[in-house]
Amino acid sequence: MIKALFFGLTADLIGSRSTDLDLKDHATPANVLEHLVAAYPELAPHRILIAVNEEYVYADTVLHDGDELAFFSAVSGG
Amino acid sequence: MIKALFFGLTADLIGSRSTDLDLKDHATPANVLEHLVAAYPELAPHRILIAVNEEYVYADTVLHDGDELAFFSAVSGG
Amino acid sequence: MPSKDFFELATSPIDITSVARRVVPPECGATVTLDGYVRQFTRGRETLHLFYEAYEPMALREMQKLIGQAHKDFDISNIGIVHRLGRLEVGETSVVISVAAPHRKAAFAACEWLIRELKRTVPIWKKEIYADGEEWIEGEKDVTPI
Amino acid sequence: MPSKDFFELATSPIDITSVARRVVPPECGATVTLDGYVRQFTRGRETLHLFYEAYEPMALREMQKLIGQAHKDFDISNIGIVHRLGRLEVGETSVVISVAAPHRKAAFAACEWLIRELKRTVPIWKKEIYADGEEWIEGEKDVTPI
Repeated sequence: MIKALFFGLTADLIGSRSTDLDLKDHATPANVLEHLVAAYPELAPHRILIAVNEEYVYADTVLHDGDELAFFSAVSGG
Repeated sequence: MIKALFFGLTADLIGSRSTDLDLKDHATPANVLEHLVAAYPELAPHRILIAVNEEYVYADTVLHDGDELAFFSAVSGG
Repeated sequence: MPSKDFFELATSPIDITSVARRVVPPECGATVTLDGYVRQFTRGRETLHLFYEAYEPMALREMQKLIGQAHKDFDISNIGIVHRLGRLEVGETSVVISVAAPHRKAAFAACEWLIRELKRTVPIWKKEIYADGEEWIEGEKDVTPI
Repeated sequence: MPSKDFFELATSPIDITSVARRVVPPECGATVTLDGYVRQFTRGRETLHLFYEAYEPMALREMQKLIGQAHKDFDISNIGIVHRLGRLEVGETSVVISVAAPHRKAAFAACEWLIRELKRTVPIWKKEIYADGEEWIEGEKDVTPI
């Protein structure tokens, strides 16, 4: 099981701030994002950044049980 | 008659903050400084900047009656 | 000398002076500070207020990484970064970055680098609230994982 | 929009925040601030306190000239310069220069230029008072009359 977090725009578009996911072996953030975009097509036009365990990762990183996955739009602090 | 002002180090070395001078025609700050250094040899090792009427000038600028002349060491504000 | 670096997320108003003063080591004579604040007008549209949200633990980690990298790349003494979260009114300070260094030039360069990188990498998002709606602002830049 | 530039000589403590805030125009989002302060140690020698003296009317003219030149050379909105005079204790702020600009880059460049030129041209002198004596500091640079 892994936890997926959403922030800002992604949280608003998905209507949730987190969800628990049961994933197949070798699942990647890209797989999860594909499902999310299918379920919430409003995400499609946005560039979505990905973090695992509070670190930026490439979309094809393999996920492990217990990981904290996060999806969010390009940051705009400052 | 012109007024000469001294600041900081120059005021301390001369022991005065200002003096009134009667100058010959065509006198320049260089002439005045020459007299000052002769009278106060402690000035000799220091780089002395010159202003007339609150503007930096070259040492050979011709002085005019009523001018405010100032001598001071290289500035160190900030 | 113990490091005086710090990085914080704040939910109450930020005082620029106190940030600038906390980075001061006794042998440095100058601090460069960047402060960002809520603009009243953006592209001609009036902002009523702003709302900042963060992925807080990751934001703090990314701020700490920026500080570590800045110490490698610039000859500086101390860095302080404070970013405000939650609702901000027009004119309030959203971010302060202060850098103290033995020589000014490095402080200017490091401060400029830090704000650029903070805007690119630290997971904080800004929502603009206008008279006629609101909008999450999306950054322009991508982040390449290390 | 009226200019919010200002240049002052102060004999009481300077608050960095209030200087940084006074230069803010409603359409700019960032201010860069340089602040200088009294170092405890200079080349290993301990300073007890400092004393700053100015040729006041000329110092204000030179500050005004720097502001005029900065507006010609950099795309900036407002500039504030405040220099303290008289006796300053260790840690007190001697000078604050704040620059607001539509784009950060110009604010950083202008602020760095302003402090460099202020130290070279504005007739203010610093006396360091040590445990075992005192010394007027002489600047390193010359000024070429225009």
